[in-house]
Amino acid sequence: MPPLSFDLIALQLFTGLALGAIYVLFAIGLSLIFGMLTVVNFAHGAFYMVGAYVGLFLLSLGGNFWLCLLAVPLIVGTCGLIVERFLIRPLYGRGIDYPLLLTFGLSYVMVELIRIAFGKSGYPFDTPEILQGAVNIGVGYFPLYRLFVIGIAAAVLLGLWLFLERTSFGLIIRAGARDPQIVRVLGVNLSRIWLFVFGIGSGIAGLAGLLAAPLQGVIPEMGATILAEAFVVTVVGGMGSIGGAVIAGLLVGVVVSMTSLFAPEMAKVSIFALMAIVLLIRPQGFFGRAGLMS
Amino acid sequence: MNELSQTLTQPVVASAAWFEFAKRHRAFLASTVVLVFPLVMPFTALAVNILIYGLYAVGFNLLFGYLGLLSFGHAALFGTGAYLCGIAIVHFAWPWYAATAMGILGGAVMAAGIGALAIRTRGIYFAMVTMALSQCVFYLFYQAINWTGGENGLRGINVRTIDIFGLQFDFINPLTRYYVIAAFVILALFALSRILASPFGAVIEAVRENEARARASGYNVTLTRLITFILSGAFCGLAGALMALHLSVVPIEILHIETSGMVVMMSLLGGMGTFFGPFVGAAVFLLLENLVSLWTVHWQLIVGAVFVICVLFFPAGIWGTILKRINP
Amino acid sequence: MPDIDLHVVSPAPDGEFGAKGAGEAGTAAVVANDVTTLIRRSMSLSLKSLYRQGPWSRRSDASDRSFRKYQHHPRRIYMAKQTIRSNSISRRRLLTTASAGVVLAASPFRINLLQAQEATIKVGFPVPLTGPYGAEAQDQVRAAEVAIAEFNEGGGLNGRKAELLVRDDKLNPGEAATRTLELIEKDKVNFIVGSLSAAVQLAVNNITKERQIIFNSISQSDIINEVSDFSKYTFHEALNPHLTAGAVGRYAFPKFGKKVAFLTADYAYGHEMVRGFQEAGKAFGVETLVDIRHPLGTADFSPLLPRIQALKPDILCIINFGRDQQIALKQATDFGLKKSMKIIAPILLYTARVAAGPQAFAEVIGGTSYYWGIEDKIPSAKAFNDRFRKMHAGKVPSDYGALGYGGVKTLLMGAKAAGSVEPDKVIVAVEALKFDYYKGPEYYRKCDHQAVQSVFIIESKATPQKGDADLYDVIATEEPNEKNLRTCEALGHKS
Amino acid sequence: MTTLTGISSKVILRTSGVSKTFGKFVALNNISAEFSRDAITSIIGPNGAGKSTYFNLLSGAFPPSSGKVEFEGRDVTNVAQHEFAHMGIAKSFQITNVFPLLTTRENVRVGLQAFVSRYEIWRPRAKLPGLVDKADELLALVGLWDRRERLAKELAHGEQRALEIGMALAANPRLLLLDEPTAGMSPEETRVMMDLIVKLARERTVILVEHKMKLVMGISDRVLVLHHGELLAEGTPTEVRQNEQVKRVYLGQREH
Repeated sequence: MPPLSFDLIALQLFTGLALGAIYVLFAIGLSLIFGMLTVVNFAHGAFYMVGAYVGLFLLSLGGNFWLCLLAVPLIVGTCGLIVERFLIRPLYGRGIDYPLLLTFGLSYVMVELIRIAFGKSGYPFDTPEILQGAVNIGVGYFPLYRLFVIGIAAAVLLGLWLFLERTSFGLIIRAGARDPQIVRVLGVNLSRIWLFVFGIGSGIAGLAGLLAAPLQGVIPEMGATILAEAFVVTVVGGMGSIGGAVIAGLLVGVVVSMTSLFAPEMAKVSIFALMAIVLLIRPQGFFGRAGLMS
Repeated sequence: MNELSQTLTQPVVASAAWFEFAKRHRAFLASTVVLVFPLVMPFTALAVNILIYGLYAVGFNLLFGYLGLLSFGHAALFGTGAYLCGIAIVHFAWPWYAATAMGILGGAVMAAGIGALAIRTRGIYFAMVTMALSQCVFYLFYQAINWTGGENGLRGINVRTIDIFGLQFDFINPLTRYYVIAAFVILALFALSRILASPFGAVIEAVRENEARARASGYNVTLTRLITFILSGAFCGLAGALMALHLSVVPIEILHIETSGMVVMMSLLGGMGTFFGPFVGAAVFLLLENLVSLWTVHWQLIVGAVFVICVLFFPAGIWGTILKRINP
Repeated sequence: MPDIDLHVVSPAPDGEFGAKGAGEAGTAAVVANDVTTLIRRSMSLSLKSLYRQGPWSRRSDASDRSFRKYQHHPRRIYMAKQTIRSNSISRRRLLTTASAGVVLAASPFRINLLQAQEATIKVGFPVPLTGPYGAEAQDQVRAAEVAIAEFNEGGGLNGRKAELLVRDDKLNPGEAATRTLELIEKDKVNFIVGSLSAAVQLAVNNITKERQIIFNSISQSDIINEVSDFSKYTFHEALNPHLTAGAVGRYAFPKFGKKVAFLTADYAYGHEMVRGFQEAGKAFGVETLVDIRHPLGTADFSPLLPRIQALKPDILCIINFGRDQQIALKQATDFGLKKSMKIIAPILLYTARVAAGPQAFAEVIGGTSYYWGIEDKIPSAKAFNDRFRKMHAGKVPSDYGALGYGGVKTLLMGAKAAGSVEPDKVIVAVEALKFDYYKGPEYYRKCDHQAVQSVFIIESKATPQKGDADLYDVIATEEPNEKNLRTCEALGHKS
Repeated sequence: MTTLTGISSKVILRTSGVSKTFGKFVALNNISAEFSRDAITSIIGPNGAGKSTYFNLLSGAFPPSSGKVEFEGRDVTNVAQHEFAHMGIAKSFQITNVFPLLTTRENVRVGLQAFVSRYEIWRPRAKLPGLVDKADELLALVGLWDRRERLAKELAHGEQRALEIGMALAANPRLLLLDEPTAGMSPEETRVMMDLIVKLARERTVILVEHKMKLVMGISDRVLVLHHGELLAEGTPTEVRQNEQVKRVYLGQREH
């Protein structure tokens, strides 16, 4: 074991938060879509991956990273709109398994399309020039880009929060997540809301993919790993709960980070063990409603 | 008028009678198909794979199709069966039949373990918890390198000859291997047929149809689910054990999440809740994968697209749709 | 049908039907088998014609020199048709067998007849065309095609040409095992060469040794040399972790320091590499500060890096493969680790460096079995590269690609030397080969059939100067030496 | 265990101070009541009075937050739902609850089977003696015999409610709990159902939750009135009808 100093643990904690920031961005869309549409979106990882590739493509056309931060969520979000409108909408009312299975198959298709377009092996994705290098955060040096990721995640969360809390559209979404029937009774056109929510969710997933690209590079399979982990995040946080996704995302990041310090080979299994434990104690997750799925 | 309606209904009645006959003798018909199957397949090892994955899907279908519980962690049951069968042969030099029994038992015990933890949750949560637990099982076997070979997989499950009632069969010969494995699959199908026709089979249907009503009628829904999960585990365990015997290796990928996803695809493709649907699904899936991958490396595109189309337009699956046509 | 003792029939490597054991007692069984085969053929003809050696089967005749044409679609279909036509021979033979089955089966003439009709030498080639190492696998296929073409141009084995049957193993040992069974049982291949992971090669090996088919593995593993997995049908053209890690260690430890931290993928390949480094390090008094093992497929190494930074090692040895390696190197660079320590890796891949870009790999030192740049010093490498460039649009072969060439080439040359494809004869011939086909002198050690070969130490260039393929500097060469391998005794062999 | 005194006792079911809260909402507050054997007792009250919650506590769908439920002298407060059928308590649901994709006969047969065989996986179910005959008998009783081959989902609404009662009878219960058995029925169907309930009550105890007060007054031996989760009144139909409080909160409301 290395000497365990306060600094090391603090740095590790910070690393965990940066890791968690990506989980949060990814899981928040997953959770939003589930809470609102009761669709377990297995293609969410594919949207994440597409986000990274769209970024790569835009950069190769001469765009810059900042432009990508805006364009990628819009483009991926549009893909999401198309998927919801033409593939998922016909399945409403057929039971919860069908959208799940459809998106599962869809993720195969999307990954393979990317492979055809961009090839099987990955691409490097350079960290934007001014975000390169590390800064001293008091307890040690920390890569600047990771701080940036935490910042962007916080900004997106803030934006989403304002949107949900302060706009009438957001109000409908929140009400819909709590009780779709009431919203329907109120005469709101739910299918438009659903379409929109799916778009937002996929757009944020695309953004998460873009943000992860400079950290991990870009390959067609990049969505698969994070999908399984993000399921853990949403389940631990409570399916459909946005606050739950945030807290659980950060928690999972920190748990992975801390396990990595003490027993790195257990880092992956720790996520799933965490989930199993949480579910056994509190089957609906931290903020989930009991009996949601009954 | 009367005549007209008669001529109209005649073929339907006839096909229904044929259907009834087929239904009653489904085990026999299945056996016949199984017998000629390897002769029409591109190669025997693929035919064996279809049988084994079909059996795996049958086990899964018992839970998903008949009971209505979607599990995303069935790889744990399939893989445990394979590993325990392999370990019994490699590390304990057990005879093949004892090792196969060990595989069945292993699948059932693993199902009991996962089931005891997961059965309390419902719907999507059940899918998630089974997925998470099967990931834990993956790491368990992955880390037990001395027993399982870890990432390298378990090798040396070499069964050269198989003794059945004093007869010796050359297990290296592809056709012999096929028929020996087919015999097990037929036995398993027979067992499944019995289970579905048994009083417990009626309980499974009742729970799927209406949980609250089943409970009020005096059935312990949780226990029914657990038993079904264990039975499903036994079938999957057998499939796993046969896979170990067939390939003579157990790769760690057998416990991978993709192995869980694959069986979901196969069942849905074939038709969940139908007796032979899982086999049809396994056959279509594997044939498609094999055929397409001969012509393009992008086979996943085709397989994924076929699956999406199936979900959208043929929710009853291939076999389910055929059944509906015959017997509306 | 009474008394059909099925176990007599076993597919023999030569000829379509079991010549082996087809004595008096087995006659009925042989006939039965023939008839079954006949039924199978006739019933599955349509399906099979689709399967029959699809586009992945590439016969490299001198007359078919423009290989690139195969990649065009119409050509593919043409190829498929051609192979079907060649199969009509075997169909006609089957009809003969059916009509005069008993007579033929009973007579020793049958065996001669079948042998006289022996077609090509078939080399099965299971590699992961789909999946993360598809690029490497495709390069392996290209290189293997070079070996086949050279063999056929050289007149083959007394006029018998070779053909390559490529199968996609999807990097999954289960799929690889199935494909190997297909190659052996249906295609009746003579040799199998291939695999791109330890697990896949061990799975393939387990099947081939059961069926007494020669298998030449072209990816790394220590275990395949060990007595538990080895059989005399097993050859290992690739380097093994012990040799690779040892060579890199012997180069790096005296130069950069004795305090070493390991960041290792948690599986056999990683563990074997660490062991290799540590064995080599004993001579230099190397101290292992930490061996951090990360799960395979880790997407974020950042939680591991602060700890390494805090330990202040001289050398950080990053032992993983493919995408794990790319991400680990990238993130180590981002965390600024290169400023305070030297990063080494047992293997630096050509394709991985292309995929990751120069920045992450810059100044990292590692080993390789082949880098095209050695052609300046090694004539055989120059010849191989030139041939490869000519056949594949000016591309240069990658490290794993070159292994595909070496693996196929050695077996074919062994067959040529033996004058036969009979496994036992080929084994003896290959054991006796001392060759220099593409990377300098090589031979197979007798006890474990490990290729004794040189290891090249390379350093990744921060800024490539001579075009896209200019990735590495070859900074040292460790010459072939059995002493650098684990001893035969250590592997469990009897000397 | 059911004690002898329990069986012979006049009281078949007793709740002592049961309450049920959902989060902060108090659905039922401290209700103590006794139900007599071989009588029809009706639980009535306006919407949101807590009738269904009380019914669910009686039938064991969920346990009370506090208090005790006793059946024939035995504490059944925390007994699992599926045990109720085996103790001799059967129920029908407020919302129609049958096995939609099984035939009418199979619906009842499954109900009967619970008392013969639940976990046998090998013997064919067709070999269980007498179940089909018994099922047909029950179907005849509830007037569905000629519909026995139909899928349950194909039955008319009233028929499905009758089927549910048939399934409840399969448990051969000493206590039959019915939750708004005539909900959504036409007047004609309602009349048939009421006749059936009276017929059934000759051999067993019936507890009935009903929204329509008029309907039950004629057939009930005793009536309980719930309001805002409290027990407002209790007594014979006549007593209840004359109760001032009941008039105010219940009848008054109905006359809106």
